[in-house]
Amino acid sequence: MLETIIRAKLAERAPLLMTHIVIGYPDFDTSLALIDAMVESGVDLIELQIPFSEPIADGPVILHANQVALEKGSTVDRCFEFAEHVSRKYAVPFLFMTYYNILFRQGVRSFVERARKAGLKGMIVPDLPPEEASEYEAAMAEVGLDPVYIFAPTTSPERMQKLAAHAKGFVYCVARKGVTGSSTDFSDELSSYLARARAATKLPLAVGFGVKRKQDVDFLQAHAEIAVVGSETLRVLEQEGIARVGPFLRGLRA
Amino acid sequence: MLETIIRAKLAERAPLLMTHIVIGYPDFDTSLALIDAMVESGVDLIELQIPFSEPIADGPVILHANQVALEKGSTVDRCFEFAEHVSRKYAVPFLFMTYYNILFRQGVRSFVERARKAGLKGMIVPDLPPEEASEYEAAMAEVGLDPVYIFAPTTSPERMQKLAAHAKGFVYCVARKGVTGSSTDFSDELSSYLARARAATKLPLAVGFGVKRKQDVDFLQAHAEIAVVGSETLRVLEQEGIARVGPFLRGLRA
Amino acid sequence: MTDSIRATQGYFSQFGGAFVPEVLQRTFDELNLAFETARNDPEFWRSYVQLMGTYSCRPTPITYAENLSRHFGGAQIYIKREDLNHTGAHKANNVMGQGLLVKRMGKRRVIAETGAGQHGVATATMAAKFGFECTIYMGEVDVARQRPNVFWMERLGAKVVPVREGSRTLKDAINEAFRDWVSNMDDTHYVLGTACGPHPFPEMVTYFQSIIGQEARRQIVEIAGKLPDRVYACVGGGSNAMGLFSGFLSDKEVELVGVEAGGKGVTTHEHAARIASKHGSIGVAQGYKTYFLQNQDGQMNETHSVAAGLDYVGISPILAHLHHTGRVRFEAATDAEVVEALKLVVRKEGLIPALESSHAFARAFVEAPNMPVTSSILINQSGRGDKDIFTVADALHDPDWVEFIKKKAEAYRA
Amino acid sequence: MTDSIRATQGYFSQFGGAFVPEVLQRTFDELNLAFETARNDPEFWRSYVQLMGTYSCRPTPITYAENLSRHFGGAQIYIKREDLNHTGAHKANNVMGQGLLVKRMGKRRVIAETGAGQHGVATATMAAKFGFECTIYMGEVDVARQRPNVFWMERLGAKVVPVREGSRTLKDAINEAFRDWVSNMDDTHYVLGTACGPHPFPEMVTYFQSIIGQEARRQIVEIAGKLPDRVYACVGGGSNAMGLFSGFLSDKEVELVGVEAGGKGVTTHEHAARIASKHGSIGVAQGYKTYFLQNQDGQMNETHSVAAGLDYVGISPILAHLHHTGRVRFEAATDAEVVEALKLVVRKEGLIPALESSHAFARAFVEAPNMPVTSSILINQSGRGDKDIFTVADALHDPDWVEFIKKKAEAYRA
Ligand SMILES: Cc1ncc(COP(=O)(O)O)c(C=O)c1O
Ligand SMILES: Cc1ncc(COP(=O)(O)O)c(C=O)c1O
Repeated sequence: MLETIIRAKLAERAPLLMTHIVIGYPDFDTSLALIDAMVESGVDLIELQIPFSEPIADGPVILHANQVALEKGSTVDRCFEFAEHVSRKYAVPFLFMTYYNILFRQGVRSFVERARKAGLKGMIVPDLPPEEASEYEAAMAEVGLDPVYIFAPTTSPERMQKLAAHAKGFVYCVARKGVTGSSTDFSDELSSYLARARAATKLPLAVGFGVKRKQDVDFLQAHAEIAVVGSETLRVLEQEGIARVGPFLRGLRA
Repeated sequence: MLETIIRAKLAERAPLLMTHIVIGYPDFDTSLALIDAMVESGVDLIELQIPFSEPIADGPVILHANQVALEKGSTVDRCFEFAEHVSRKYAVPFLFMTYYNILFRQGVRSFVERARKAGLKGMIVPDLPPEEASEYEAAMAEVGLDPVYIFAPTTSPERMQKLAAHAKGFVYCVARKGVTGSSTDFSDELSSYLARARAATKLPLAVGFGVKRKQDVDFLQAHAEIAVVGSETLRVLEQEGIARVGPFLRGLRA
Repeated sequence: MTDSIRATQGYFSQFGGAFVPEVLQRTFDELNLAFETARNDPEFWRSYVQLMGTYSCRPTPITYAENLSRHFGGAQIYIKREDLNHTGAHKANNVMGQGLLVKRMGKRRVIAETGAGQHGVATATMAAKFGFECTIYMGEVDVARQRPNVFWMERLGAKVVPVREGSRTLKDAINEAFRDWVSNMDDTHYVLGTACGPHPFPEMVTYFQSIIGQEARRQIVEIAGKLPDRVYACVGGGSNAMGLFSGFLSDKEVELVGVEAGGKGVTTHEHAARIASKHGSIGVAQGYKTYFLQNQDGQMNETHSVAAGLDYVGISPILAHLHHTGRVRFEAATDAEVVEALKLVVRKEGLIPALESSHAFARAFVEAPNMPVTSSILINQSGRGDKDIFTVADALHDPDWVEFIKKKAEAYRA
Repeated sequence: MTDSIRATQGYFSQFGGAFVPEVLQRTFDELNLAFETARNDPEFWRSYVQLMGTYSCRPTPITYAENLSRHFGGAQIYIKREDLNHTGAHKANNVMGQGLLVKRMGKRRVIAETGAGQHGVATATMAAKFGFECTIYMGEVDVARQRPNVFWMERLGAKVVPVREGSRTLKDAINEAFRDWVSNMDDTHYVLGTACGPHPFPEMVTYFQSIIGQEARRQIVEIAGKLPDRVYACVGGGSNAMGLFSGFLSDKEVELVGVEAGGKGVTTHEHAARIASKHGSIGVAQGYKTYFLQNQDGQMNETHSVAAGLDYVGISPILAHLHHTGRVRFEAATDAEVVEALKLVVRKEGLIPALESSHAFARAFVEAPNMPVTSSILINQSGRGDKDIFTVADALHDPDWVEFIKKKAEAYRA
């Protein structure tokens, strides 16, 4: 149903904005304040990352956030409580983002079940390719949550087809090679890659990794439905303070 | 002629006493003072050691003396001057004791020649076995100096015979294994070794290594003609001062 | 190598797999293809054996430990001498093999993680020989305790990057290496140092290390006249163990014993025994599924070992599989037992095993006395202990060494 | 070994001999007899080769230095890998051989001098393996600059005695060893570490080290298809050089080059070039006749080299002889050239030669560029440079290393 929600929102404005937090970073209160700011700023979707000790797909900024969150006691249970709290409080759709071991340890089936009860709409698991995901997909389908899959610039058209066949809700296109947080040049290369993505799936496309400025978002308007802002929000928080987060987010589509 | 001198002295007293200095240790004046004290104490023969940088047959005490003497500038030339001076001054027979390289570097022939001119009577070269000594023996014979050879407790009767055939003046019996300066027990073992030595040669026997006390000298009376006091004199000098050297030497035969 | 060690769809029963970010999928497809092609080309293995025979000194010998055997009065003790490899450990086998593969793939840069520093030195050495650019990721803690290896890596032209994230040891170095790889996979190959990580690494590293077992089986039969009753190897990630074990897997009468780092004791939480302690559980991290030391949430625990090379949260999925099938028995040796074992080996045989390898000796010494003198055991001396001089000197509280270091430092201050 | 290397009455033309105190004559008679008997017993050499093949990793390989050859664009460069020996240098060959001889002679204690510490470690290792008591004499200066080796010697159970006499380096350690020997010859054998000293040592050490040349000649012909044009070895006492050269002595077309320690330059007096400088002259010391660095009185001079193992006043009488016959050409390499050569070898080939061995490389690198690409040279990497980390780190002024040592020292102070 994520797709339906997205399509509805797209009728009003495009591109949509998806933001991201690491639950419990820098602490739970601030995490909450961040969500408030995001919602007030009209953000359309929010990724809630459950911290993991080995986040291989994340760069320095989010890696650091994961570690601090864990030190601050961001257990899986508290992450569920937090997720339930915010999804009750706000209408905006929330997704879990985390690494597979977090699901695996809880038991994939029960983790997914809990996630649905907590009111989440979908999940992004960057280290879980469809080849390893049968149990996960079955459970997600059963409880009615959308497994979001990822395209990379290195993904062949054939593989995009395959991934699309497994994906629900939308497809997350990482804008470039590398990890989260480093910068991307929004170039023709990117457009042609997104064109390939578009050709491979009817699902909405979300583009993340390195979205920092209004120009980036504007560039994406022509190629994708959703602009994803991750590390940059954390950077603003850390360097300019929570008060600047709202203005920063609003500025992206002003 | 060393032998003749020794036999003559033996007519008066036995055993004879041979002492030893390292030329230039602790300095030339003290070396001179040592000779004076030795002569005054009625010493019968004196070894003048020309210092060498690698005295493998010497123990800590004399090794140290060699090094200090070299640092104090005890060159071969100065050693010859010193030897000439004392042999002119005193009737007591002097012998050179040194390692082969000192001769070799000067040229064996010319070294021996100089030694005779300087008034020495013989030479002891602990690292020169007869197998390596043909040039040395020829030169010594030519100028009329006596090559003194060494017996050790490890020397077989056959080899003693051989050494005796090369030796002149007297045979130097090292009382035990090891290097100069450590102590020896004057035991039956020693007597039987000296008996073997006696059987191998008609030459007078000098016994050195570890002769320290009157008892040692008394013990030797029955087995040898000459008691050799080496390191112990240096020990007395270093620990009790030059003034005690005379009394110490006189005490050995009092 | 023995075909018994082949994954089915990347798995060894339930262990292994390839849990990698989408951006690396193509790189892994290429790697799988390159490895398969190489493995099916007999010329490749020949060129590998040839390289190891001229650049390192393979076959490494088996040494009969006469004095230790007499000392314990039990099993006859034989030692496979991987310490005689160039760079001083079995790590060279895997690294040189992957070097040949990198040449085939036409890449120009290699990266690697390192714990003890042995794999880093081996990789830097391979890079120098093959003319590759080289970056080594090493936990800050390990940089400190293995400085001599860092010094040589830099001389060899490698860039050594201290990893300050997480527990700042091996696992974090692996994460950093992956982060580098997802950005530079086009011209860069990640030379994983042990039989862990996403498929095909466990299988590929085992393939190269199997040269140990191939030689050892032939040698021991020749020297001892029969197969050993037990074979011991220390287990960090599992590469030296898999390398040696692979030669005896199908000899059911040979018991295979893997020795993990018992640290301060498997009842404490300061160890790295994923299987030989009660604290390990199955999980998925660093791209593969195996036993990890993790909490109920699935967060990795800090581990401890006097041997940096064993100080790791995961274990080869192939060994996890062989644990389940019961083919390999797992034990742990504590830091204290290990230091004692090392001292004994040095004193009795004039051999200096690495602290890692000393784990295998420590366990063997517990069991050998209770075995008949007609029985025999084979221990893998995976590396030499020279590199551990700082650790060993500290463990033995050598006062002269301390004095020496102080003097050195003063001289530097002056 | 090639019979061309046999003394006539202990002499090689005018060099050699046995200038030993009478008390040692019998010991030398026994040693000569034991050695002769062993040499005439084919079983002895077989047991020696067997020991070196199982305890060390002989035959050590020859490595083709492809990168260095390309770098210099001249002669093809091949390297004999004595660094792969157990304990890290060719010293192991001589020591293990003498160990077998000591067993035959039924003695229970061994003593040795050591400069770099390599021979000391090798001897202590042999003693541990054969169960002999062991005392190592080492110049105080060398104890300081080779601490890691001292540490391992002590772990191996050896008593290390710092020699405070004379210049407190190798030659003084030899004197001290002789002083020990003349007191304890009944149960003690003096394991002289190089092809020097009284007959039969130069010949005996060469006999054991000739295993290097025997292997090398066979290997190079096999690998390069022909004999090398030139063969390079560093020369301290001369054992690794004689070991390698002995394999090519009768191949007149092969030029043999011995490289001495040029220290701060052969025009200064801070070097150890007995033949390649104008300062050497024939003399007799430490029991044999050869070229020494001595003054007109015959007193030995102090020598200098960045490589402790080359820092010695004398040279093998066999090499002095081969210098006179013109069979061996002598050159010197300075400390500075040597450190540069070491850095280059590490960077280009991933090999870490000892500072001693680096002298051979340094000279070869001067000559190789001027030789045709069709020509080939063989360099003896007599040992590995790990042991030199302190010296090399200092020579390269590595700031991280300095920091590391300072931190270590502070930790110890705490
Ligand atoms: C000498 C040595 N042995 C063993 C190991 C452990 O690794 P593995 O279990 O992959 O053999 C290491 C790792 O650095 C090592 O250096
Ligand atoms: C590695 C190495 N090479 C060479 C030498 C010099 O000795 P030799 O000239 O006898 O080979 C030494 C001496 O310690 C050494 O350690």
